[in-house]
Amino acid sequence: MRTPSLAQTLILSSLVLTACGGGGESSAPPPGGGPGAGPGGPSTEAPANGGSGASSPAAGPKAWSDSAGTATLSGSASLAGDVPAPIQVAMDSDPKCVEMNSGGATDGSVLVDASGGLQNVFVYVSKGTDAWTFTVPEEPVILDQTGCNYTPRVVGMMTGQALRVQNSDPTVHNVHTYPKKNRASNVSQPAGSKPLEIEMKRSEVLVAVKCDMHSWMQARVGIVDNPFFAVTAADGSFTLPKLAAGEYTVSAVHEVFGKASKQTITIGDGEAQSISFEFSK
Amino acid sequence: MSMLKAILPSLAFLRSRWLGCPLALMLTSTWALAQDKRWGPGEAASDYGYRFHDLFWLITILVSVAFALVVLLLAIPVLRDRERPGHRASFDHGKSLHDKRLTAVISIVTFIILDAWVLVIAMQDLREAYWAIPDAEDPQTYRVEVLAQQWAWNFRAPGVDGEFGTADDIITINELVVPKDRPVSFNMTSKDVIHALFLPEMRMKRDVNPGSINKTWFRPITAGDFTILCAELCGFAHYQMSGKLRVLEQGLFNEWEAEASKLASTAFDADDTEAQWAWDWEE
Amino acid sequence: MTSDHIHPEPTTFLKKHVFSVDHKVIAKQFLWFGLVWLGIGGIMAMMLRWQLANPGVPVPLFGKLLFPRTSGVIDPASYNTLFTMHGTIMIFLGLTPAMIGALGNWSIPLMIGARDMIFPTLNMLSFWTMVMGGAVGFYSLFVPLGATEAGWTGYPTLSTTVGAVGQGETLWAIAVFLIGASSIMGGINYITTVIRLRCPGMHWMRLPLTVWGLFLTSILNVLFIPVIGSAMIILVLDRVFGTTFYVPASIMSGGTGGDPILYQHLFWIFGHPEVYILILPAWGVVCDLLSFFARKPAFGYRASVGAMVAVTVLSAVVYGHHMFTTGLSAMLGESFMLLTMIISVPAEVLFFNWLHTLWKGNLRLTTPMLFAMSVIFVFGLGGLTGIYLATIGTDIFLHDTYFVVGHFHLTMAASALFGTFAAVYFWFPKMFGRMMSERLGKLHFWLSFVPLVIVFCIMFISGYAGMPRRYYDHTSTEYLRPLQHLNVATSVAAFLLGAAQLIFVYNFIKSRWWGEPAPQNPWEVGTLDWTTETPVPHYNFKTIPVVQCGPHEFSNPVLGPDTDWIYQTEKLPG
Amino acid sequence: MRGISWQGLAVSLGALGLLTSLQTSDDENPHARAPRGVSLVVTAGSWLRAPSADWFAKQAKSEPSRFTHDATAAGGVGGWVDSRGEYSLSEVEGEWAYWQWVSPERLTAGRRDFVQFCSSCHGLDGDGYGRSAQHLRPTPRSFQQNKFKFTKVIADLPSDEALMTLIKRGLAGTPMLPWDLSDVQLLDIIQYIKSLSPEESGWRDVYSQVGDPVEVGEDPWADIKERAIARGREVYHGAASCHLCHPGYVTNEQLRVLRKDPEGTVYREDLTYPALKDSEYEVLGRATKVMPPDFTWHQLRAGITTADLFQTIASGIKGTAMPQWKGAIPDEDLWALAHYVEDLIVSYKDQPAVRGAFMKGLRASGDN
Repeated sequence: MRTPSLAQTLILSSLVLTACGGGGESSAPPPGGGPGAGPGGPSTEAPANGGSGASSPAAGPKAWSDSAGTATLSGSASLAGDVPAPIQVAMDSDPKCVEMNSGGATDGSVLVDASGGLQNVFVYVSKGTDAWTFTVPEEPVILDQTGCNYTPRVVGMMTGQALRVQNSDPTVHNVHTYPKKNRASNVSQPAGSKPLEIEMKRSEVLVAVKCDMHSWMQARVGIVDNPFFAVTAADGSFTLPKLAAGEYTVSAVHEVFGKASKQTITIGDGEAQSISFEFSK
Repeated sequence: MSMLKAILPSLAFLRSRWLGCPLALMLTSTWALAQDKRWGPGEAASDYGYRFHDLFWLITILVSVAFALVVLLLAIPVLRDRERPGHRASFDHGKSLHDKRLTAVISIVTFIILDAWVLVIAMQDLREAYWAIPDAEDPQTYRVEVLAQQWAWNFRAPGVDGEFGTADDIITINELVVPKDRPVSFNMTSKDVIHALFLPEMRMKRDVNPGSINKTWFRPITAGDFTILCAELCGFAHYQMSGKLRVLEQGLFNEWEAEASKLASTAFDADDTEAQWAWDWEE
Repeated sequence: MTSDHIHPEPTTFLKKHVFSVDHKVIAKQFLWFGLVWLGIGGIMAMMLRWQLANPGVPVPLFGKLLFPRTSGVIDPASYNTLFTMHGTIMIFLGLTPAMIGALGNWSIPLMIGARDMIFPTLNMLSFWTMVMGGAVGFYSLFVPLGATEAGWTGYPTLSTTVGAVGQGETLWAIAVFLIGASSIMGGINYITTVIRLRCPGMHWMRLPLTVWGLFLTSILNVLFIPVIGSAMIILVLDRVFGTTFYVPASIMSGGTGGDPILYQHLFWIFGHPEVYILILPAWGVVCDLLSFFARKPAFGYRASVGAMVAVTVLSAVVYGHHMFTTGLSAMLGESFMLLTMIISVPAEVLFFNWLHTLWKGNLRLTTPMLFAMSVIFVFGLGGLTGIYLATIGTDIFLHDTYFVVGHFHLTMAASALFGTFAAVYFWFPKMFGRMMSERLGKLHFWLSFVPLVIVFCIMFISGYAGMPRRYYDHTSTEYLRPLQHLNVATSVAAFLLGAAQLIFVYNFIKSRWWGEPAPQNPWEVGTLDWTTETPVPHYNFKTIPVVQCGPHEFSNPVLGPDTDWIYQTEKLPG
Repeated sequence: MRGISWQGLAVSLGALGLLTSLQTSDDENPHARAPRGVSLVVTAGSWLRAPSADWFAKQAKSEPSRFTHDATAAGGVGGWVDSRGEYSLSEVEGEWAYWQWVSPERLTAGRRDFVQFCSSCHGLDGDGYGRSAQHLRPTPRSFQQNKFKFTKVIADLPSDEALMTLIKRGLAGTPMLPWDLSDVQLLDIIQYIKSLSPEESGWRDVYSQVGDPVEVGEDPWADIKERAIARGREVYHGAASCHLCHPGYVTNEQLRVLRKDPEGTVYREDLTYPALKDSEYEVLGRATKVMPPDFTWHQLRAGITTADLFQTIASGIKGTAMPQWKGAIPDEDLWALAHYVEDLIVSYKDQPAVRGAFMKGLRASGDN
């Protein structure tokens, strides 16, 4: 280490001098110093609701009460064509996962039963609920990571509801959401961590949740503005109980096959109807 | 008035620190920055680098002699033939045959000594070294594709399979690793503006033009870390377009290449066609 | 054409001093214009040197005024603008008007015994076109999205919208085009005037060499400025109308494309002769002044003329040496190397003649003489270092380093500038009717000459050490950091050089209005310009003179012991 | 003769005026760009039209959510959301959203500087695909995507200061250089960049949060570096399992010990190499992949001091597989990881011989 020369001392001092001389770079406060946005500024707008059309009619929506829901819509989703063979998943990157799936693991994205019923289709009412406002359930929707897989693979929740992701595995995961309209997040969750709460403030159907450490791990979350959604069971069936009488557009989405064609139904009080969605490869 | 206000701070500077400050600043700040001063380009690290050195100093000697003569011939009249009472210039239009011959002879002799000599050596250098671009087919030749951009050097080497446009191509930015004692051959082009690949320690420089492929080469003979600079104005961050050239001993290089190739194929995304930019090497 | 039809002298201020068609007024206009721009370009150079010596330190005194957004620091874009405009201004707006515009307009009609230029209106138009070019160039500094920053060479694709989105670059091209148009107008005028308006007896071999230099320069101007004009037009087309002459297909996502190298060819076909455009008048002046102040005939007049003609011819075929690293084919490269070397032969002839002119002379070391002799020194230094750059073997390393900067500043900038100074000091008494201070003139000379040589010689060292030019900050690269001391030394010398010019400014302005009144022929020189009264009357010569002898009949024994010179209008005794 | 010359003068002046007027028209949106593949003819015109304050005023009227209109402000027209602005305005869902008024002059200046300095890579409209961005991996940031890798903040968006620090430091090993621009210029550019956010995203999303860089605080291992490195190695291969994506710098044998796995456990193939990962960063609508760095080989982008590494690990790298670790594991373990990674870099990076021997040692041992 040399001792600082006179020259270096001079530089230092000159730098300080110049630094002092170079002030005044901060942005000027707005004239008047007060709030800057006026009418028409986005601040005064209500947070916009994307997608499924929640804009209010002139009459104004009324609060939903469960007693109004007397109709039931049920149905099924199916996949046309052959039943695809299950794809084996190699989990060798993490021996803990191998251990938990000693029987071998298959990719869970396409699950079709013998009769063609397609599991894990997210079915929801995409139009027709404008007349009501719904209270967001306070209890969160649970997405568990167990056996190096998400359980359930597809979940639905209401806009503003919390998604609680928990790690029941003895290994580390990271919870990486891939929303388009909401805030993305990617947080790691080592074994034994406390659950994560993820919020989605805008409706968005099928947000992917992935674990980058275990590339096969995927889940989907459907976020809608109303409580009328369901995920098809192993045989492809679903039920939307407690619908009020009215006309609805019902949509169905699958993580691999995308959207099935929408269906519009008219249902009366106490009625039970059935519709079916067909997906193709 | 506003003009005056704008000027006033500058004037305050003048009052407070007067002349001493800028001068002191100028003299000191950067002297100290340059801790180890350099007066030349340093040792040449390529096999043809010595040619620059030899030719440069040959020209320097010739030019120094010539210039010394000019100064001498300028100084003698100034000292000897100044105007003074009773002194008169000699009357000479230089029209005589003798003068004409003298002019011709001196010019031609100067040309031969100063220029022709250098010219002959330079042509030799060009043919033997600078423009003797090695055969790309030769397995000894280490080939590198250069894709210059504002403001970075993208390098692509073929990797262990020796073929461009494959998964194991070694792609680096601002960093080039080459083997010692093997000719390194460049095919270069640019994405946007003209750049020039300048390897000062290798005494190598060649423009990198958009729209056409330029070739050049060198053979490193010293292992170590060297400099890559841009020598053609390429925009306002031109001065920052530098990189590192690393020359490795042959054995170490082979290891490095294998590892780099393996890492490259790990990082290769076959679907991402936009990321692939290799081209055919034409002779 | 030597008609005696003379318009009456204009009386209004506008006609007399602004839109005058009198070559003398236009010469003065060009001189003031050129000197102001030389000043602006010089200040830009000082700022460049400041930044290089103190990267990132605010420019003192006026920095905050010029660069308010960076509180006085020159940012990289401004730095590029500065060196681009420094080059453009010094060449096109400083030396061209001061050397060719002012000197040519002043000396050609007076030295050949004419009453005015042959196309006086064209002459005026030439000046005002240049003013317009200057105005456009100056305006380009203030346009949105930035002034030009592609270097004075303006290589595409950096100068197309690919590299420079701002309007500054377009305006720069237009400015260069306008200045070029001005030079062509001047050139046509000079050529025709020299051919048609020589007074009786002034045959070609009796022309002062200054006129020869200006004549040959004008030929180059007329031949090669159109080339850069077209290059600029194409550039503007590419920039504004979306053509792709200079933009290769590969960088514009399809379509048919052009080639940026095309521009380099066009530019240097002009660019290399431009060097000689600037230097030929200086050579002419040096040839004459050496003879005038050595009181000795210019040695080898015919050889000098021949050499200048040879340079004029050869200058057109050596331009390739600017493109050795561009990717020229080996055959072209070697040819250009050879041709470039050959152009040194006429230069050697000139050197030989100059030195021989001084030999056994009777030297009057006046300020113009000192500047003329310094041209031999700086051009010698610059010309000889040209060998390094003409030789591809060394050029590969030295290309685009400070070596080149030092070289071309010595050859075309310093030589032409010192030639201009020599001319200004020499003709000032005739031009303004007053003498310039010799004492200040000599001070100015020594304080310019020594720092100038130091500045550019250090650049040779920097270049040899591998310092690339047009770098905003050499300390940002490890390899170049140890060269910073050279930058500092260069800058110190450059500031001295800059400061020395204040002496000239003071001397010029003081002498212009308060100087000692000049006699008709203070230098005792025989060319026609000194035969008229001081100040030169309207239409120069009451009667067209008749030339009886050459311009350099100094110390001719037939003149007798009492005098060593004779007017060109006089007949040599015996 | 004189008359003709005057006419010539007039014509040239007129032509000059025409040329300049062609360039200074502000009527059209300077962001308008022809679709890729169309020749330069269409694009050149719009490139040259620089926006003025007037242009922004017009934009503010047509795109009210991008630029707020404030009649009380002197300029009449101003900026957009910046949640860190000092001038608070509205309360949305219990969270304060802030608005900062930015004058059109600053926006104009910012845009000029953006076009001049940034657009060659980031594109004229900030889509991250300028001319020089072709074939470039990793891709330059798209300001329409509003994800930033190395700003070292936990929240969605970096503060002005964080962005400024990043731009000034540059990203090592990429064409993102350390820019020598003044604070004023950088702040103006940053304000302009914010305005490039699509509606309801990035800075124009009321739900977005702007955070400061992760606080560095005190290094708990400052005096016991050796222990920090040992602990870091444990965490790296154990609790954090960094080796799932980054290379493991141990043999299988050592890994078993570190992870307390039973004898015979098999780990991923190529344990000593990184594994390619998906990212959210798109080029021309297609997501690219990102390679987690091998610390002994690749150049790290955002600094290699312990503090830098701590910040990067804690905040994660947005848009990539690297998650946020802050909160997931204790801070002292984060510090230990930083020390360990720093040690890897110092010991092996840029030393091919040493690194080669080290890696060979790992791979040669037994059952790898």
